[in-house]
Amino acid sequence: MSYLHSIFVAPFADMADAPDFFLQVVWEGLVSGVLYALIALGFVLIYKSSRIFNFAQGIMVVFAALTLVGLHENGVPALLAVPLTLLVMFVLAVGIERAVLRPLVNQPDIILFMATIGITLFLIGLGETIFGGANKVMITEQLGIPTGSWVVEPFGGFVSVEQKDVTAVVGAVLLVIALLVFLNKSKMGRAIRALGDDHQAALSVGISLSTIWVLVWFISGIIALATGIVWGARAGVSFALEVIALKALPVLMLGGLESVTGAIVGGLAIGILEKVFEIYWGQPLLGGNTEAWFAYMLALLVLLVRPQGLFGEKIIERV
Amino acid sequence: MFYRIAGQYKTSYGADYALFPIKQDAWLLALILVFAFVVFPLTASDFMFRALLIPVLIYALAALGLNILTGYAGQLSLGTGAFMGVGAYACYKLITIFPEMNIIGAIVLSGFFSAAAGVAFGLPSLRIKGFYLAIATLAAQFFLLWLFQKWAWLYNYNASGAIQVPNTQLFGVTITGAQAPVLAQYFFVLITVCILTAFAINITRGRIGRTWKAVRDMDIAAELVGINLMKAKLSAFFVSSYIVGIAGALFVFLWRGAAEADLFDIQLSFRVLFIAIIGGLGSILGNYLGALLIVALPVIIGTVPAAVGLPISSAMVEHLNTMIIGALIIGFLILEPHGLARLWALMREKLIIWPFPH
Amino acid sequence: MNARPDHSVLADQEGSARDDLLMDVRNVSLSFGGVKAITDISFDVRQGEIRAIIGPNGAGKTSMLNVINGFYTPQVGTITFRGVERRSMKPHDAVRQGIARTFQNVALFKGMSTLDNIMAGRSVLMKRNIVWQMLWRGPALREEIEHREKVEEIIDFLEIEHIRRTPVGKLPYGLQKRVELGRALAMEPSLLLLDEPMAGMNLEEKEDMSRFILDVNQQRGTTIALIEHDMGVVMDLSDRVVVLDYGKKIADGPPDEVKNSQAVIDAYLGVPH
Amino acid sequence: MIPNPAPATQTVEPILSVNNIEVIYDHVILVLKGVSLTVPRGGITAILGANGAGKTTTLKAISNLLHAERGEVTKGSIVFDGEEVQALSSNLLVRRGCIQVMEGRHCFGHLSVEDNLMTGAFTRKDGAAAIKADLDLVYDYFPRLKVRRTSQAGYTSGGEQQMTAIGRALMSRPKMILLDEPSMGLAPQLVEEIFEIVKKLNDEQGVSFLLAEQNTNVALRYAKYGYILESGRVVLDGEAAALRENDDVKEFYLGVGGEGRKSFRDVKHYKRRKRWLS
Amino acid sequence: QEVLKLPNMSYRTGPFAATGTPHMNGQRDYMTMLNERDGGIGGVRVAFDECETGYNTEKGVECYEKSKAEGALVTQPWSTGITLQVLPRTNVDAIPMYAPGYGFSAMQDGKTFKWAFNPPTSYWDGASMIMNAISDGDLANLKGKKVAFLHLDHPYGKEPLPLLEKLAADHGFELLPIPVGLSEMQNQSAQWLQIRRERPDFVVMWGWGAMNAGAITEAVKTRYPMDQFVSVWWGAHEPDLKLVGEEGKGYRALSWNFADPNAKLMQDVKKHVVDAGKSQLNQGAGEFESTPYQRGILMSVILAEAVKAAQEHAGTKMINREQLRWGLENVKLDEATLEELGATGMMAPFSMSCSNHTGHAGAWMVEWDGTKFNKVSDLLSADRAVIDPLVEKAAADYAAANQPWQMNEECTQ
Ligand SMILES: Nc1ncnc2c1ncn2[C@@H]1O[C@H](COP(=O)(O)OP(=O)(O)OP(=O)(O)O)[C@@H](O)[C@H]1O
Ligand SMILES: Nc1ncnc2c1ncn2[C@@H]1O[C@H](COP(=O)(O)OP(=O)(O)OP(=O)(O)O)[C@@H](O)[C@H]1O
Ligand SMILES: [Mg+2]
Ligand SMILES: [Mg+2]
Repeated sequence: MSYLHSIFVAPFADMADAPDFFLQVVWEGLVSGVLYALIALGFVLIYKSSRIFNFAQGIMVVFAALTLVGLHENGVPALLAVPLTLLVMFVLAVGIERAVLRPLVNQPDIILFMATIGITLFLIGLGETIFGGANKVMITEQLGIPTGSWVVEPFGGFVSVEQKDVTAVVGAVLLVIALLVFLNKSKMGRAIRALGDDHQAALSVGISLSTIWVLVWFISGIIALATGIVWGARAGVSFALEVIALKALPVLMLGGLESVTGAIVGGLAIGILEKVFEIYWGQPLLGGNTEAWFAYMLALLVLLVRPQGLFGEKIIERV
Repeated sequence: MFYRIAGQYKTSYGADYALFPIKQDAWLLALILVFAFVVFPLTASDFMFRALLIPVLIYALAALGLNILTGYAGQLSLGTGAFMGVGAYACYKLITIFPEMNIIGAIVLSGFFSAAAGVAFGLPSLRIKGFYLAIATLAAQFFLLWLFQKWAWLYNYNASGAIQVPNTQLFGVTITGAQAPVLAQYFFVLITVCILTAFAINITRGRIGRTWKAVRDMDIAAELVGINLMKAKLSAFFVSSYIVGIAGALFVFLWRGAAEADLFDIQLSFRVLFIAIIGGLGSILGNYLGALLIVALPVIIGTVPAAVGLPISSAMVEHLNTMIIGALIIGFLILEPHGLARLWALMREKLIIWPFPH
Repeated sequence: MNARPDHSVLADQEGSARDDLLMDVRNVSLSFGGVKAITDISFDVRQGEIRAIIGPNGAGKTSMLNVINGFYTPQVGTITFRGVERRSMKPHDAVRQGIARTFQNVALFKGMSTLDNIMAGRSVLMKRNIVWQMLWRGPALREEIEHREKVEEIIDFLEIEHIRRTPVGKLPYGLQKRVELGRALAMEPSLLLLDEPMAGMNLEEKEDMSRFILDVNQQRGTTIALIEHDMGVVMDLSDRVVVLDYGKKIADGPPDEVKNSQAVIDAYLGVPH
Repeated sequence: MIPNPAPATQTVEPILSVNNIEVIYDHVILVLKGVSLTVPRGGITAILGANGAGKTTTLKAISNLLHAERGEVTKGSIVFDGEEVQALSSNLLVRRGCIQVMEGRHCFGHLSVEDNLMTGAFTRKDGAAAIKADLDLVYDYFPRLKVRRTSQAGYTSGGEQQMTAIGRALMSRPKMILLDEPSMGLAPQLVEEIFEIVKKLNDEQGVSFLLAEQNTNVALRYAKYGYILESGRVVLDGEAAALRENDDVKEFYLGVGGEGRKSFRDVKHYKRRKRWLS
Repeated sequence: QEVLKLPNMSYRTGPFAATGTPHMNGQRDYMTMLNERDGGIGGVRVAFDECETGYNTEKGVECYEKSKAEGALVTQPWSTGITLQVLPRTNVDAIPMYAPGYGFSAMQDGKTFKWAFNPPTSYWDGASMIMNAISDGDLANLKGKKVAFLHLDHPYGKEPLPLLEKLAADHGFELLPIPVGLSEMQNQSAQWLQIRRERPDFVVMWGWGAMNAGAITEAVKTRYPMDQFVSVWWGAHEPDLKLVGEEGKGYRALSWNFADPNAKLMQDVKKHVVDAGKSQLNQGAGEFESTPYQRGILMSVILAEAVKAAQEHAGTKMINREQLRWGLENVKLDEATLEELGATGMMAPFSMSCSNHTGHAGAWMVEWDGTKFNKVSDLLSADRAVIDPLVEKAAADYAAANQPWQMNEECTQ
């Protein structure tokens, strides 16, 4: 009985008790959610265009952030380092297309998935060789990102909101809008979707795989850099960041692998829910750290109801 | 020239089911077994056993388990590490609760625990497909790992949260724990792996194996030819997780000697997946080749710079190693997406028709 | 062993219950969202006959087969098979009851050899449990060999000995269709549904296929429902033809009758054949 | 119905010539063993042959799609419109005006029928209006597609998918179309219609065609020239009219023996050696 | 040519490289310095090979086997996880295991753990000193208070729990363990939200790698009072604090060493190694002056002293494993030796014996003033009366679980 009480009543009482704290929890969740969504966006773009489940998205985030900071450490002014990093990401996209995707065209999904894990390892090795394994500090101020924090004081408590988090949220929104426009306005958008369905047929109608893939991977690279800046500003830049990428997986599944909307909704939902669950149920009842699995279980439950995720394309089953 | 198949006839279907329709293959296997059972034990050093042979065998076994699920039944799993963990913790609990229990019994039983976990997390596969299914296995991976950490009963409330393998004996020889001679451990692992491999070969070439492959290739069609998808998928999860669980028990008991929960993290799952894919999905042989490549190669590469006297720091070796492994994975996938086993099969085919090119 | 039904006599008893009725489709309707694939269709299949289903593309022929073997559940209507009436069932139950089929877009198990594909068709008939399978001794091996013999008969019958061990994904289309037929036959069905078995075949292969179909029908007494666009084949092989057009039935009867029906010519044939 | 046979004199350089190519899959499986053929500018040429003869492989070699299947051309050359095909990517090839309709439909399952058609116009640069006009033209050819315009291609019927695939190729305004089994799975009246479209495009716009077809009857009625492929080799070629009169072709491909068309019920189980093999 | 093989397991890659690397640089540089300045120890050069583990126990086992095969005199596992992993093996293989400042606290019991050493202080010592410090020397002051224990969810982080639990039970304060998983090290918002809700009177941190930086930034963000935030020695890592600068003022860490770049020892290292370009340290980042780097130097100092002692005792320059074990048991780093080494004030003097494999040197509280750490306490010492019985029990349990276990029967102290 008391157990039921602690599951169904106490958490809500807690929320009502300290609404400022609740708001803080939601805000924290929202900010992580934005980051999950950003990583997931990179995934979605690549998945849409090639059915490649790009495991390397996480490491691309680290790589982009490290390049940026690394360049700056070597005396490149911050505002020049950004375009230079983008150039590096472009070269990376071209390289990946040439060396990995082109030879593996039309292979089964799992092979391509594996290849992206290969890319991940390669980039980790490369990144560590070049930049070393140490933690680095994101050049937040140099990039003109405000670092202070605002404290709002509702309900007699306080909610502290970091300005860089706000910047992150705003930046993410802009990025997403740009992406949606790109995908829906252009014939590229259609070609990207076609490519995902059938490589060979896409080739046969003259869609240039290389161009699209380079483009898509480059855009993912841009998203990776944005993510890297935002996340790096929160937690420093190091290879430990790579594990965050795993969080993007449930986000994707929840939202649907090929849906931009899904990535955003999924990201925010998971970010907020896992935080709320952890604070109000996980810590008091389950010994904490439930964030390690909550997102996956949530996604699993949703998939049981909708096997293609909330916004994913229905899996075609016809004979 | 060595692969002449002319003159080898079969006169019954039974003979056609022989494992090696071509004699040369049987000889090759015999040769390998002689190496495994006689030559290595006579020549290899402790380091060879502990850093190469035993882990290669155990990883190959884990990959074999995964391969049944992913390669034969077509269900992608990213939770192998956690299922290995279930096997290991189950074995640990069995041994500590029933200290009298024979280690073989404990290992055999522990497989059932991971098989049960596998089936539980396999249930969603009836509805969820492809990469989406990966989420179910990821959920298993992270949830179980969390459980290994939080459920102190699992590690007997040990302060450090780690499990420590006790010394156990089999026929008067210490077989697990720090006291165990490495040769005994090697043989134990080798024999277990051989037996399970034989079982796996038999299952995969019979009716059950066929239903798995049918589900993998086209599950709708499989259903329409009368295969019960639920049975097929769940049996694949069962058998696969069973083998994976045993591999996990061996992993900790016959090799590592101690383990904390993080050992069974997603990296382990990925490593096993690498082995299965690089070796060749849907092949038994591939697991061994893959394990050699993924487990042994880094060890060997790691010793090269020192051996040739290159003044590279250990960290740099490690970085380069990571890079090389990444590049190798991509390289092998490009060379032969179906894995080393297929590469070998093609070579063999060429040998058979040698010296003609086609 | 099985005399061809004399359809000139049977034709006029259309619709009435007969004791050699194998399957009776009653008022079936099926739609997907807004698309009405099948609208209120009734027809029957008699024991031992070859029943053709024809109609323009998108008429709902394949959907009809999907309804029959339980892959789709119709919104309205029932199907009575061997006297048992039902609306929905699991496809693998359909197999158990003796309905096997081939597919319009070849649905073979691409990574498996011809032999394995056909053996997979016998999965329902095999029983040995996993322990025996694991040991590959005694009952499991005996069972395997027993079924293998049956399968080899089918392979001989379809003249595909030479591709026994080839992964079917690598076979040319025509052979794939043959293997698919083999897989369906391996289920030992009493009703065989064939969805465009001769699409993409040249004349010689069509002749072979016709022969196989007739042999199956005559020697094994298997009832066959057949979708085909080659009118030559349909006219020559079938006992009765049902014609669908955009989900509606527009004709049903013996081939000669159907062939000359104006509605059929307009909707399907274009010119009299 | 039967098109008037075109005059056989072609002095102009052919639009496509395939010279003695060999194709190997997976590094070991030799499939084409020296195939040569030409398609004259504005011609309709048919490749006939049994299953597995290598028709599809030939077409894929021409449109450079083999590497996606781990196949490669190891010998010989293919020249399209004066350019080595091997040097062009498949996307450049489409830009040059050579497009393939693949065997087995290969529609983009998740795209709507109309989006499928629009992907065909991917390489075009002549503006939305021209593309729209062509779209209407395709709908004119295949009214059924207009009805199913918004459905996901993956859910349409086999024939509808076939129409989509052909329509998609037309959308690129090609100079040359490689058609792989266009009639497969189509209702009889539609088969005629498709070949009529072929003829019309050929007559009116001078589009050249290379078609691999099992329906020999129709193919030889519309084609001007034909090649017969058996096990990766060209065993017979000639003017379509002449081929129609060839005894073996008659017997094996057209199904008319001495006494006219024989019934499928009466075919016997025996194999006669084809004369060209002896 | 004969060398003393004293390899180290290192991790200059992975999420723990940030704190690992400076320590390992220090260890390496001291050995290099000995080679450069003195031609090794007792005239025999030291081979200080590193084997990269990435803090991964699996790699650790491989490294252990490799160094064992190569004839290493000692194994330095550099992770509590790896320590636990190889501990039973070293006992069978008869290889001294040297885990300075980390490892399994019960290793202090030299009778049970004949081959394992964790000088100069153990985690339980550390925990005890921290609790003494925050209670101003009297644990009774903590009664009714709440102490959050923010730790890495790993054998290392869990190590002090038994002692803390005992102290909590004995002295009536509430202990709130807050684990941080490996994947959450950089994003501890959940943990710090919990801290904000629970309002503990103190937060004691047992972190490593990227976790420390994450915790410190979160603490600032949550506006947790810095003077109630205390870390074990691994949290005395300047770069982590530089992230927050002034806002980290008041943060304290217990450290068994104190950085003194001007000490003679450090100047020797600078002269022979750093300035000679033989070091891997990052001079630009001020690593030379940092606490972790100098701690690394001291780790090697202790080992080198053990080798020296062994050489003298055995009368041979080329000692073996058993002799090194004796040397470790007889390390005597008194004030005089420290003076002689030029390390006065850099660490507290201590000595080991066959029954005491930890030495229990004291430690100091150091406090961040916005730019650097300052010593803010006298030399602290642990409460042996509480720790020793716990050690005894843990050691006995360990031996029992690992039957048959080789005890050091000769040690009669
Ligand atoms: N990817 C592949 N790998 C290996 N062999 C292949 C592959 N694709 C085709 N083949 C083989 O090449 C030969 C020719 O095949 P192709 O598809 O070109 O024949 P086709 O004449 O088009 O036949 P169909 O009329 O059935 O379409 C066949 O024997 C086939 O088995
Ligand atoms: N699962 C489905 N979802 C949506 N629409 C469907 C589905 N299955 C079939 N349809 C639609 O139903 C109609 C009938 O399809 P069906 O496949 O039965 O045609 P068919 O008669 O077999 O044609 P064809 O000769 O071209 O194969 C088509 O318009 C098709 O698009
Ligand atoms: Mg159909
Ligand atoms: Mg073909």
